[in-house]
Amino acid sequence: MPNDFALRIGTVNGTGSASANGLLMQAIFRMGIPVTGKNIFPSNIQGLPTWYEIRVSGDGWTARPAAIDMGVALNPATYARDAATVREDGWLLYDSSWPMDPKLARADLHLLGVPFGAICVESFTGDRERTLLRNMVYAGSIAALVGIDMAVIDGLLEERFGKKRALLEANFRAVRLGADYALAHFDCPLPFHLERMEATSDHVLLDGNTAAALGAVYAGATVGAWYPITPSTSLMESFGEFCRRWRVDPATKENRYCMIQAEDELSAAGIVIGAGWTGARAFTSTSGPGISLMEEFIGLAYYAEIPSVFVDVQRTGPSTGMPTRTQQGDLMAVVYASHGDTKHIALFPANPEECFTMMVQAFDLAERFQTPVFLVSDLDIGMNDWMCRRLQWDDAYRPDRGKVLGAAELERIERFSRYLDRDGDGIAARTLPGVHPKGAYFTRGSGHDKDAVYTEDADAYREVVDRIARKIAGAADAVPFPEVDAQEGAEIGIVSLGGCHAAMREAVATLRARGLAVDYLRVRGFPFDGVVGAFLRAHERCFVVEQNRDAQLRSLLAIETGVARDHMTPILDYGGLPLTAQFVVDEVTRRLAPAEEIALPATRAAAGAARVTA
Amino acid sequence: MPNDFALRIGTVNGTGSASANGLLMQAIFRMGIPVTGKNIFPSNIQGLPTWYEIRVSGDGWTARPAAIDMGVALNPATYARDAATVREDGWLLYDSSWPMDPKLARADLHLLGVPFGAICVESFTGDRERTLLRNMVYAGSIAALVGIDMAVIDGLLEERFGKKRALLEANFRAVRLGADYALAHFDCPLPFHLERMEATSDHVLLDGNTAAALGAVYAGATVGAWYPITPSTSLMESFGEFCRRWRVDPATKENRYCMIQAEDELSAAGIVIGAGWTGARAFTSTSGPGISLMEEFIGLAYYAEIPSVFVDVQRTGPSTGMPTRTQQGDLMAVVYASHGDTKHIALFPANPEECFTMMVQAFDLAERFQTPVFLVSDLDIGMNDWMCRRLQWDDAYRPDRGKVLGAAELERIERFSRYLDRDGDGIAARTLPGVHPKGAYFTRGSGHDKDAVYTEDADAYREVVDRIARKIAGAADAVPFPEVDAQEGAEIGIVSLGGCHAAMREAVATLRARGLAVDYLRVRGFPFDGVVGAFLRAHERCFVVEQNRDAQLRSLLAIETGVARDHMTPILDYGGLPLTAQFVVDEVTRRLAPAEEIALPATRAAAGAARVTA
Amino acid sequence: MTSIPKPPVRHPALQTNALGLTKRDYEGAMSTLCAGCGHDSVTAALVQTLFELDVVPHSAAKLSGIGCSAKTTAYFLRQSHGFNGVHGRMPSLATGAHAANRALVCIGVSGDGDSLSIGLGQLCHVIRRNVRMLYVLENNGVYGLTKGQFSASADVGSTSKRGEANAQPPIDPVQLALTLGATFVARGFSGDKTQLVPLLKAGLLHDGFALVDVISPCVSFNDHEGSTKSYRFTREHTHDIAPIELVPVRRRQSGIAAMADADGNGHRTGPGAAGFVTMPDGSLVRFRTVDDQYDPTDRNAAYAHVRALRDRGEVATGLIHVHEGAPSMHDASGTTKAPLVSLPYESLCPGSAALAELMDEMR
Amino acid sequence: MTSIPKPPVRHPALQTNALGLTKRDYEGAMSTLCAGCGHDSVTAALVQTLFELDVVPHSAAKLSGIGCSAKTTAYFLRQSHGFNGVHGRMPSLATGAHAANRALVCIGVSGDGDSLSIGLGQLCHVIRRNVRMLYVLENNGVYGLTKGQFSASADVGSTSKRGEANAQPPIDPVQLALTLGATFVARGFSGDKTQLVPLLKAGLLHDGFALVDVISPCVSFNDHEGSTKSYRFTREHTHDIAPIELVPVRRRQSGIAAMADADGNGHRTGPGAAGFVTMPDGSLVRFRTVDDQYDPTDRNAAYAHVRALRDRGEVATGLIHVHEGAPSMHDASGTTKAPLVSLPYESLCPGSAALAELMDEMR
Ligand SMILES: Cc1ncc(C[n+]2csc(CCOP(=O)(O)OP(=O)(O)O)c2C)c(N)n1
Ligand SMILES: Cc1ncc(C[n+]2csc(CCOP(=O)(O)OP(=O)(O)O)c2C)c(N)n1
Ligand code: SF4
Ligand code: SF4
Ligand SMILES: [Mg+2]
Ligand SMILES: [Mg+2]
Repeated sequence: MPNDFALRIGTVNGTGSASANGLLMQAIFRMGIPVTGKNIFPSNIQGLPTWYEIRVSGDGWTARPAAIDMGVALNPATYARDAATVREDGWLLYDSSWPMDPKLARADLHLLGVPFGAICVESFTGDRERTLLRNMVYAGSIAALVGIDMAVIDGLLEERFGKKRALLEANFRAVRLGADYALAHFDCPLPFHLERMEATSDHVLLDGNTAAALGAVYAGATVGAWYPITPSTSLMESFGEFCRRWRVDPATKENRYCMIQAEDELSAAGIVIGAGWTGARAFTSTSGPGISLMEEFIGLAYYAEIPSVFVDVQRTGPSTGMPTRTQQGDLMAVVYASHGDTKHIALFPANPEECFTMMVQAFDLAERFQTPVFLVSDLDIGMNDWMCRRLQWDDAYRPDRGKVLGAAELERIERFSRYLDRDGDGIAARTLPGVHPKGAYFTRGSGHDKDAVYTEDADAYREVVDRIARKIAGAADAVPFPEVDAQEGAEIGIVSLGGCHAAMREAVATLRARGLAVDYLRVRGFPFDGVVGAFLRAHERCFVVEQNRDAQLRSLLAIETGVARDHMTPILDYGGLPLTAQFVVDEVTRRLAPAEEIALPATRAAAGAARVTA
Repeated sequence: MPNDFALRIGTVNGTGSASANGLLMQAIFRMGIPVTGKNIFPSNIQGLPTWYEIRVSGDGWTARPAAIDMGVALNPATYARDAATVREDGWLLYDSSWPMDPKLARADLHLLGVPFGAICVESFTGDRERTLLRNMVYAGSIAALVGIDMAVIDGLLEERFGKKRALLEANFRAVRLGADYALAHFDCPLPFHLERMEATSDHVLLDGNTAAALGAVYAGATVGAWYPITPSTSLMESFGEFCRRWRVDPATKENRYCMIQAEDELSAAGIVIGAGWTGARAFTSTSGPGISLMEEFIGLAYYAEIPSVFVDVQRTGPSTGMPTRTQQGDLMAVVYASHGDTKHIALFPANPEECFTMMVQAFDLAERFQTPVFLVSDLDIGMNDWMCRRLQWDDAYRPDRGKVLGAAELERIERFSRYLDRDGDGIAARTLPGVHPKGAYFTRGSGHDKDAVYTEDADAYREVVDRIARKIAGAADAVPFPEVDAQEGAEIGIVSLGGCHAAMREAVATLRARGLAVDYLRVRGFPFDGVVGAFLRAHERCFVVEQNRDAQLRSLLAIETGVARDHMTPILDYGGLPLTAQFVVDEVTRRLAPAEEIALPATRAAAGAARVTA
Repeated sequence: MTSIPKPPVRHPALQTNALGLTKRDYEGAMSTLCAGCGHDSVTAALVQTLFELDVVPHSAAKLSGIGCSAKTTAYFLRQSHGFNGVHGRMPSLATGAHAANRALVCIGVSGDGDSLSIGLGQLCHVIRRNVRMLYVLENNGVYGLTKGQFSASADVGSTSKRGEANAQPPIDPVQLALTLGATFVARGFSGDKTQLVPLLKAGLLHDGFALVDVISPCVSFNDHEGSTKSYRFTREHTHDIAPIELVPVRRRQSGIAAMADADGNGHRTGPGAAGFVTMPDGSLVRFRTVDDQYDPTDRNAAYAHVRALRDRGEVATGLIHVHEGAPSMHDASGTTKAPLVSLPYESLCPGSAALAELMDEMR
Repeated sequence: MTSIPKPPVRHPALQTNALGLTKRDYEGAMSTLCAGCGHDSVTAALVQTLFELDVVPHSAAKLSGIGCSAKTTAYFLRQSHGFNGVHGRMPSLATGAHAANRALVCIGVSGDGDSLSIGLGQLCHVIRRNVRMLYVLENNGVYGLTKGQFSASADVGSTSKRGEANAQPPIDPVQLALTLGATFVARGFSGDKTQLVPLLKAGLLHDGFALVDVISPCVSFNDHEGSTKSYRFTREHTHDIAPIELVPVRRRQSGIAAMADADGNGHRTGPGAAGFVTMPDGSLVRFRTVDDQYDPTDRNAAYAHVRALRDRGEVATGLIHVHEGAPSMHDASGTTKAPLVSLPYESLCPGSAALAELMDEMR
């Protein structure tokens, strides 16, 4: 059946293949066919192996593909691996400029050789140009093989190089050369191929970091401080681009924002907290190591009750780990960040669309609850190209500034007590510097009473921390409600979060198709809403699917909902690659199989699954 | 009954009262009577209220007293509070040099006025001398009132001032003046009083920080790096003193240790890890804020598998919190420190004696498991004067260096793989720099395979982190075994840890005396031994007693043993003062009382209890 | 809360400033520092500075880290917001506060441990960013609050109370700031208010980062014989290289000031002669240089001079370097003159149409 | 693993050093840096340095933080332990390694982001402690590994690939080190191996902290027109103020060196004349100063000279300052000459009798 296949292109990073891969993605998207791209790149600038996976799914599945129908092997260093990852009886496209490398030979594969190198040598001059255009040549061959409409490609090239005629010409030619060679030598399109659809018209291609940056702009954030770190860097860079586009006063050319590249993550956190203290919407974006460095400041913001937004674009840990691989390993580190008794509000977007909406919510929650709020994203969501619905904006939106006393109110009241719980919701009104002398108080991370006065008294101390605990507990009703997909009488319940969602949707559908009655709940915020515990209790057999080694989400569920740990079977994939539906389906099925078959521990199986796909 | 009472002395810090209070403590101890002292001091150098509580217990209870028999009010700023904290019909000693402050008047109290100030003005010259000796005068009065043997005091003064005759003289006189006035005006000793015993001969007066420092010296630690922070500072300072005493080469005067006062906690952690990497036993000592700052480095040591010892002398959090108050609020922060999947070995001493033994074990475990190990102490254990058994040392002890390949072994083997699990215990052999070319490998916190080679491959990455998980799990059998005090068929089980122990022992005895069959388990190490879970499952009604707001130990038990959260009722005291047996007894009884009485939530009750005692 | 009440800073009760406020209005909570602590004198100097410059109390933001010095922020300006952050990280908090609300009069108070040990990186970078703020470093050579360990500013050979001599070379915030391109660098002594107040005033008026290093003895742990940060030693070894006088814009306008007509920066000609620098608000800072060939507007000369004195065992004080006109953080990033916190949301949100347009580009 | 194999550093295959080792024995893993990256030339210079100084490969410890520069440590000395720590914290790891085993030849490699942004505090304090190590700062003005953001060493006006100009003043590690009292300060250029190798050699022999700042262009993000850290700009604007030659102790002993008899530090007399410094092992560092009145043993002069050149838009390179004889960390703390890791446990444990004695004191 058409529109249901996956390609995996193996090249060398820093050689310009990214734009060719993007071109293919976008062309398929323009043909109205649902498509997803996963970039599997090294933590290095030039010369190492890199892969790009394109999955076409007429049904609209956006998870990483479990099986590769056609491999494209353009990097001698990874020939063997590239050949190995193609499914049985699949196709393998390679550069036949030189005699075929035995590493590529796999009996069951359909080998498609195109002399990309030779073609470039013939048709173009200069090493640099040849290396670059080689990418366009293979793009052309692939286009012909899978049936991409050449007109669409031409259109895209026009948009890209329109002004630079010479470049445009060269790229046109390169694509044509690749396509023509394929058409001449293979019967195109291949059995799996494309057929125009109308399924993408109300969608866009977008990555989560760009979407989160947009969220910050639309939420009215004015201060952004960060220290560069993969995979979060592009978030702040996009924020800068959008600000240059929309936040420059047309008349005065003054900037309505202030971005500060800090000297490190501690400083970035301090800048955000300092700005939040004065009433600005401020945020930072980082990844695991940055979260560890911000721990002390996070505790200050929690205890001194200062609105601040932190984005954690998770990568594979621990420590430096694998900076260009994904994981959900910071869950515990984030929600209980810092020493002492702390608990933080966290939001778990599943895709770029939610990165946008939840980023806005993060600022509202931070100001309403006067506390740090975390947007917990990951490399897969943040940096990969997702097909998602067009982002919408409601012009009626106004920021929720929470309880802030202005000059007028202060003028009226008798006396201001910064940490007094007037309304019984655990949230005390705050004041901003520079507004009114009666609003003055002393902000501190040291022991303080309800008037913000330094204290070492047990009761005065406890009164404040008990209120903070009530305040944060109250946030459970304010964070995004869990997504629940349940049917009557299903006995199996699966809980997951964040980036697992794309694979989970598909896995649940597959399991149901196989006649298994499974319900699915995706937590979207922390502290958990009551329905999370209820869902777990309502199901006899529960699975918790997440991308870390230690079943961190399951731990959070055990602590926060009270459901016993062993009522929840962990399904863990933590090799650093985006989750596949296949993996979840296999794991669930395996666990449900009669006991004696359950030999293999989860981690091994995971390894097994990954071996096929990485 | 004699030898069973408590005093509370309220003075101004920085005025020299500490030495007078210590004198009283020590004198009682020398009389062979079990005694404990708790210093409740401000985070400030001079001029703020400070208290010293002395508890005398013939039965040998060492927990903080719940009731104060005699208050000593020497600080006008706290007269009201000082009068309020004395038990009904108790005694209150105050300075009658001036007309009595109405704040002191409490109908039921026996008021004992001694003109300390006036006496000093008469008998001594110079403000400084008068202020200092005033402390000795009240010490004298107290001595007379409770019946301290003057000969013992004289002996102690001799030891202290022996060389400085003039000082000695003055102190003698001051004590006598105070004593004589008391003897002349009140019928000494008071109903509660002292009677010589022989119960302290094999004990010493010792604080946990000093004991832990001794442990480091005896374990053979050579590198100590730290950044000063209350309440951990005295630990490293004692280490320095002991090293100057025992680690200076008599011949060359060279030091057999290297102490480095780092510029901050990040640096201190780095120094410890760098030293551990080269094979030295290195450690640092800090408190909550320092742990937060060390998070990133801790993750590196965990993933790169570098032996390192961290002492966390907990204080009241979050953030800067109350630096001179105690708490057990860092449990979660410590055992899961750093982003990504991590889990750390932790030891929980209950008293100075265990600070000594466990500090030695910490180094053995760190080298055996090649990982960071935490000694989790607190301000009460670390800085207060505890009566504990004389520390013993077995000269047969030799450090457990774990698996380290020397030059000879390296010479023999074919090829060294740093992270290869040869023995199946999850522990791979390491090598030290400078030993042998074949031992060379690259240590990194980035993704690595079993040969320590950089990797971004899912399987290679997982192979290493899975082994580390097995390694740490294996440590459950190596950490100190839980202390279990169980009887046949008790249905109530109480779990606690660390500094709560003194109060727990007493509380358990009291509850049993009241006919309640309770069992008690004290966890002493993490990861938990299997018996912990078994104990919880074996009891129908479980309580978890700890000194933090969020029931962190209970959370750890839920995550690690799988016992459902709600099977464990939390009993929490977190106002910053050492736990009292009374509080535990009241809480347990309250929870066991018929439902309708259980109105009051735990925290309130805690506040209530604290109101009486603080 | 203290039991040894110290009398508040003394002053003629009736004297008021242009805002009709008395000095009392510039004071804060009762100090809990040791009687005689240098920091309390710095507090007094700050109170006088703010009073005499007619600063609107609630327009100020006081920030500090942790330490005895950090507590200072609680002891002045009762009517403005204060922030005791975490140890050594005040510069980043101040940077954020100033980034969001540039209208605040940003005053940071720190200690030598706070600024030169744990906070050294942040200090260097806030200098580099030239964030507009007055940064007072209460320098006593020890960690007071943790009971007297040597700090990074302790001199080689200076002895602790226990008698141990410090072995590591000191970090001099003044030389460091000059090297990092600080635009205002001064040093005072808590024991010399006449010298300190004008320095604080000038620093407050400076359009950029103003470092005022104040030697502020710790009577409890570093005021003994053998200490090079004691009152006595400091009195004997400080050398004022550029005493200054501040001619506030008011007095200039009312024509009282000598050089009222002049503007721009005047450079001294002969030794001892006076030069002046015009502050952003139009006030004049007049300096008289006691040493030959010394001009505080010449960074390299200033550095050389400070080192030369140091090599002679003397500590340079006074206005060491000033450079008006260098871009401050907001200049460099072209931020709106209006504080960001004052911008209405409507001027920040691009709206649905802009988003739709962007979405079209993402296909 | 790379697919564009770069030829290993070329050299006459047969040449061996005093240990009978060839240069190959001093190489490491294949570089994964961009073809043409300055850092790879630094690696080559380090290989030559270690080879020519006859360093026993496994006696060295290589430490670094995180960054392209930090990867360098993997590309030389295959036979010694290497440590890629966390970003900006290598100085503390090196301090700990050296504290525990002073016999290790400690070599740290860092980048300008690693050392001057996140790691600035640690760099300053390792300098202050004078930890004996060679600290190579591969300075390219950008964060290479995170794709080209400006670092703290980027010059004002230097433009990014996207064309934006840097607005913040640069932090010059050389001036900083001189201000902090560093005992060995030099600067080289990855494009000039003849100058760099002797500097690295002298730094390695120095008894204390030796900073060698190496301008090491980033071809991927900072080698374009408009960058002040490009190969071209650096070639045109560097100025060698004190070219040196190292006379190894061997050659001295064998009487080849001119001043073999002399010892102590000789000070240059006339312009251009040569001076020399005796290194701890007896080797001589002979310097020829091209500028008048310049003497690398005079810290203040060195600082002034570097700034003067900088104000002329030139970058001073060569041996900028050296001061032998200042106490290193271990000197200051009186540690045993024998590495602490080599002390038998028996010499560290006071034993039961001592403990009993102590217990008696605690009653
Ligand atoms: C992260 C952290 N580490 C350590 C401390 C303990 N501490 C509090 S103040 C201080 C040093 C204060 O010295 P300084 O800044 O010179 O101020 P001073 O007390 O001398 O005025 C230290 C180490 C802390 N509060 N936080
Ligand atoms: C705590 C932390 N923050 C951020 C990063 C991301 N990061 C890796 S290298 C680097 C900067 C490298 O710049 P530099 O030190 O100059 O080395 P270069 O790549 O330029 O040689 C950054 C920001 C990290 N690894 N760790
Ligand atoms: S300890 Fe020192 S610095 Fe702190 S208050 Fe007392 S005198 Fe001041
Ligand atoms: S990015 Fe720059 S610094 Fe990094 S390897 Fe490439 S050239 Fe070198
Ligand atoms: Mg200080
Ligand atoms: Mg760089």
